[in-house]
Amino acid sequence: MTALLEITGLEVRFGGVRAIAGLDLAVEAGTIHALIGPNGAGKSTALNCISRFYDPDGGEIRFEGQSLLRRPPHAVAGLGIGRTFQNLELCAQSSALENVLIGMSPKLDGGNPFWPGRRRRAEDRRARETGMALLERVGLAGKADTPAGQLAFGQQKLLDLARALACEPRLLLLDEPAAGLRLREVRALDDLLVQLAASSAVTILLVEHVMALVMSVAQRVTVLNFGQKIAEGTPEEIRRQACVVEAYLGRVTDAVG
Amino acid sequence: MRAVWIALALAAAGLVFWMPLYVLYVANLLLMYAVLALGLDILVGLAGQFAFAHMAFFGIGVYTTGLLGNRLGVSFPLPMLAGAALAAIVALLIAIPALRLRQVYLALTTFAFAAAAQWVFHSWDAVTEGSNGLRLAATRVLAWRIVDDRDAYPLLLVVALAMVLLRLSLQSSKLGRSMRALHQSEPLALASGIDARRVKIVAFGISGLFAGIAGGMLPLFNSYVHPDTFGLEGLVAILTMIVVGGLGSTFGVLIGVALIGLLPEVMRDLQVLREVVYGGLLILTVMFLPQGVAGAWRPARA
Amino acid sequence: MTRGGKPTVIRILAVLALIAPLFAAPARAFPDGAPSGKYSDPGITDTEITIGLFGPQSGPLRNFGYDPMWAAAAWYDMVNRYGGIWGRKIKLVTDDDKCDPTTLNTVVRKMVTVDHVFLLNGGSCTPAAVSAQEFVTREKVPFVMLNAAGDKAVFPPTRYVFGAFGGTQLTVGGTLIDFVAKQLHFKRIAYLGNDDDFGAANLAAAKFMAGKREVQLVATERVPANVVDLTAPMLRIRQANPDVVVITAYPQPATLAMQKVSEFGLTMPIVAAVQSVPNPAALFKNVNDPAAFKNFYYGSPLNDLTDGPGQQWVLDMYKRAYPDRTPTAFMSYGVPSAQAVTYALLLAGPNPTRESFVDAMSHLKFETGIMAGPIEFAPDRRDAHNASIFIKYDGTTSTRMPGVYVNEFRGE
Amino acid sequence: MDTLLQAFEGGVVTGSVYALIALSLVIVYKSTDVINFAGGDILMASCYIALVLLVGWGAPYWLAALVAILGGFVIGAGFDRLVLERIARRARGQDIMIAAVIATIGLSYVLKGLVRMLGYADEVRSLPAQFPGRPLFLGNVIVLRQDIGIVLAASLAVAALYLFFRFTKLGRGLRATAEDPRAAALIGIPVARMRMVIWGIASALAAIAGLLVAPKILMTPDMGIIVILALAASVLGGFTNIPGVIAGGLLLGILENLIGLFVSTQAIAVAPFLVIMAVLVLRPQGLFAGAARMKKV
Repeated sequence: MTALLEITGLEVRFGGVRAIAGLDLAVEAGTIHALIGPNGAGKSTALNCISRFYDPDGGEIRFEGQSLLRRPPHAVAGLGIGRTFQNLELCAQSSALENVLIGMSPKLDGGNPFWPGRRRRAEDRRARETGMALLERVGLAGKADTPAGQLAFGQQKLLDLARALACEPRLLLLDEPAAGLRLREVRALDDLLVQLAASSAVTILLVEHVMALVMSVAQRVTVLNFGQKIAEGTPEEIRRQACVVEAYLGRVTDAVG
Repeated sequence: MRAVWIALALAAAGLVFWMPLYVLYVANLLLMYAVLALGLDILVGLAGQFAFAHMAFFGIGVYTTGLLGNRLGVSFPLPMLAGAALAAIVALLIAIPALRLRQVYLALTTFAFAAAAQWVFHSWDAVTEGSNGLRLAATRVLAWRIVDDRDAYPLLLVVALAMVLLRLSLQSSKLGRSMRALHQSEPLALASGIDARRVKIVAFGISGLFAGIAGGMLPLFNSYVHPDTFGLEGLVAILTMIVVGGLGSTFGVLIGVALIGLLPEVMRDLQVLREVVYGGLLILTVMFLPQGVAGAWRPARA
Repeated sequence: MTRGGKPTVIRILAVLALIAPLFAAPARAFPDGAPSGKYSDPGITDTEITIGLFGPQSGPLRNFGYDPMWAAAAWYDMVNRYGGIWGRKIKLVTDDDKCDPTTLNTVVRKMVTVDHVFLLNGGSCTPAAVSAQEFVTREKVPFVMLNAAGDKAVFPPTRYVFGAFGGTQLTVGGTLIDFVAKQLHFKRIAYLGNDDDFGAANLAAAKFMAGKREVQLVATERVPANVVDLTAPMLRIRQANPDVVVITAYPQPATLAMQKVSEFGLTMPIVAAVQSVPNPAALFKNVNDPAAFKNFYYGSPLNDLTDGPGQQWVLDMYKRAYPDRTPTAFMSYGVPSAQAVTYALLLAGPNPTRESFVDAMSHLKFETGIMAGPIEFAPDRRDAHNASIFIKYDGTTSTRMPGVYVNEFRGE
Repeated sequence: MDTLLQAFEGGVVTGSVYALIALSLVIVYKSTDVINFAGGDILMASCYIALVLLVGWGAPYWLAALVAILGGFVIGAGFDRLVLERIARRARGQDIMIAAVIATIGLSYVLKGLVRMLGYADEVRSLPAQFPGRPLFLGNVIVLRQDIGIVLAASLAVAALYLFFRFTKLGRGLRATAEDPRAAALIGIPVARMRMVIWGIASALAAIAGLLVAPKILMTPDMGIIVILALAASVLGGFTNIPGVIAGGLLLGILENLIGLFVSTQAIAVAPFLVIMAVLVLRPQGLFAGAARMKKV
């Protein structure tokens, strides 16, 4: 069985620093795969390479067998890869629903921008229904008309997730979804992700610091340090390989509690 | 309720038709400014890009329309549409290279282009009559000749209304949504599958199209045009309109056009302070009222 | 917008239908040119005649029109103190046209259709004035330009527009060459002008007069108004080795040119147009080199130095009207147009119409006591004035050169 | 040949002034991502400050010049502190490029309007040359003392700026802010204050350029238009590459004179715009930089 996403020999250098040094990574379809490691280990950089925000200096990234590196960043969503952002990126002045509709862009034809014809109106109606359903799923149905900037922080994170889901991705890249959330919110997110993976057959690549979340939802965990893979396995295996990562895991779990 | 407001606005617009020529001239000007401002706002307010070339596209529209009318006697609205098409094409030709790199390059390239275009209007005597200015023949609509401001007003009103509808349609379309997304967060737009560069180029082109249409409106109620009309000063006036009215909002832009457009009529004595007033309004609005007058009473946009 | 659908449209139509009667009532409630009582034209009653007076009162070009407009107002005021014209006082409606075509058009329409003036007297900048030409022709309103040179407005002549009381740009170019040839007797002339319509017009007249007086333009350089560095054009002029340099450029490039004259140590005489030297003392100070002014002349359409005895009565009139203002050099340029309006109204008789006023203007010829030559119109002539005097200036004293110089070029 | 050299001389002189103004634009852009479209008008306002002191109050030249340079500093720093700072705070991390450009255009208009109201703006004015005296001759090429002074003073200003950025603590802090504001904030540099100082220094630089060039190009409230030439110089130099920008200024000055000499005087006016457009289309990273690296976000 081939992996949904396959990264081989990825290299990224910033100035003289090797942010990612020959990374190989395979994400199997239908799994929740977590990418962990200390600050500056290259987790977010790897994610940014997949979504084509960075041009890597070497290596290859394949999604369903196709090379991503030959595609511009905006084509990635169309291929079925959605992503969220670590530092919230939202259209703060637009309503929650509009944010989701923006995420839906690859799925919409749009019609004639200068004339709201019947087809365009029909598509618009359908898109709004789908968008409302997505908001419902993340528990924001009541906030559809609220400007995103006026939502609480946790709600903004959920909106970001709903927006990323709107392009009906087969692979979802989540960049620290739990960062800044309260414990109760983390638990809700936990349930949501598990439910997502189960119900919509979406594969999730998760970059996360909150170990509780990683350990409870991930089926596979990859540990990065200094841009290199230092361990990989199931959460239990990773926990058992404490000799390799003890210091690091201990520190992080302590910090998060 | 909204229907009543729209009806009242249309009625007021109809009433203007019976006013003295002075009122009609001012109304005609405002209609033209409205199209010009709605166009600039598509670029600045919707797509969040800044460019200096708007008056140059306006000029392309004016000269194309004027020359087609003068020399070939082509009937309205063909010259106007030709002018708008040409303006849009030139806009696209500029945007494609200018949007390759950092965002500021659009501002820089168009700053240069605006000045170069004005130089061309001033110096290409054989076509624009240079700084002598170009006399514009009365516009022909089939067999009917538009001679005064009263004749022109209904046509201008129809054109302006059409452009308002076009703009409203654009705003609620997927393209309009993509522009708003781009404006607020380019990474988000890219991650959502929006081709940021393409949307910027298209926004610039549509903005040029609106400027071109506005340019086609000018010869309907003016008999003469001078290249100085297309300088930085005009851009600042239009910019003040959209900033004060409310960037990104059709309603706001129209309010801004009315407020700033009527300012010289109600406060002619204040004209000594004109530059300070325009400049001050720009600074104070971006400081204290980033959403403009429209945003002040409608804080959110759905 | 998109969601409203048909019901909205129906509701709009319903409201429109409700208020439709409003439209029938005021149909042409505001006629554009309301004649008053027994007179067939607006703006005139038994006791009053209304004149719309305008010029740039603000903006970058304010200087061209502020003092001239108020000087014209002072003249009308004086006429009123002497009893007015045919028993009627002159009532002025004043406004600011900013020298901008759009503003001037707004002002003119307001004066004609709201204030109902009898005639228009205003405009200091040609493009703005030209832009109103079609309107006044259509509405048949006499338009006497204040002090716009107005080549484009008076060539070709049209019935209702009169102007060029200070001479046109043709006058500027033509008289310069006339002076250089007749008074200074030079043959090889270098010409530095603007790259705009003004520059084109004065250069055309200069070329014509050069042919007529059998002198040669050995170099012509046309520079943009906002030029920063005149090294290149002045080098080319130096290379042409002329006997004399003629300058018609705007004040800033003219000053830059004089700086280069000083820098390159050029010794040939310089003859400048009035528009290049609005303030000779300022030019001298800005160049800061007496050597450059050894042989320096500038033209003027006035009959004397701006503070000379020939101008004294205008200065007195202005001072009486505005004791606390200091007039600029352009002040008296505003008066001849007001004089022309006054005399033509006198000639048009006790019951003037706009048409009879225009007819009177078309045969007007008089000496202003202000300008170098007479004001003269004819049925086929709308440019009023065509002469210059020349003044020698060395930085401290101004001396009027003998003679009045005339342009003979009347356009193609 | 003499004519060519003379044109070259003129180009170097005006070019060094363009370079100075361009430098002021570039250090602001590097550290705040704002193109200061009011740069020319800050220059203009500073010159009028000097003029008012000289003519209106009879102040000695050194005092007038000092106050003018300080005035430039205050206008720039004050604009950043009062306006840009506030806009940035309101935007909460969102892109302020549009708002900032609009604000600089507003500033440009306010300054022009205020100067026009002064009463000194009705006619062409000039400031006294700092270096008067008979011109010198290099062969047949005439060189004004003021020209030498301009080039020297501009070089001096650039050198002083270099030393300041290189060797003073404040200068290093400013440089760190310019390179990467986020990193600078992390190591405890007061970024907001640094920005203000950069705006001030850049504006003072524009004021110096104004004082140098006013005797040569004369003063009107519209003299700020010279900023177009500085923008062209900056674009030639790649906008962030400081040595490139200085070279771009000189190149532009020379180019203008050569065009004036060999093409036509009228073409001088359009040359800078064609330069900007050509460079942006053909070589957007500037003439003196290596290949540009695409950064997408």
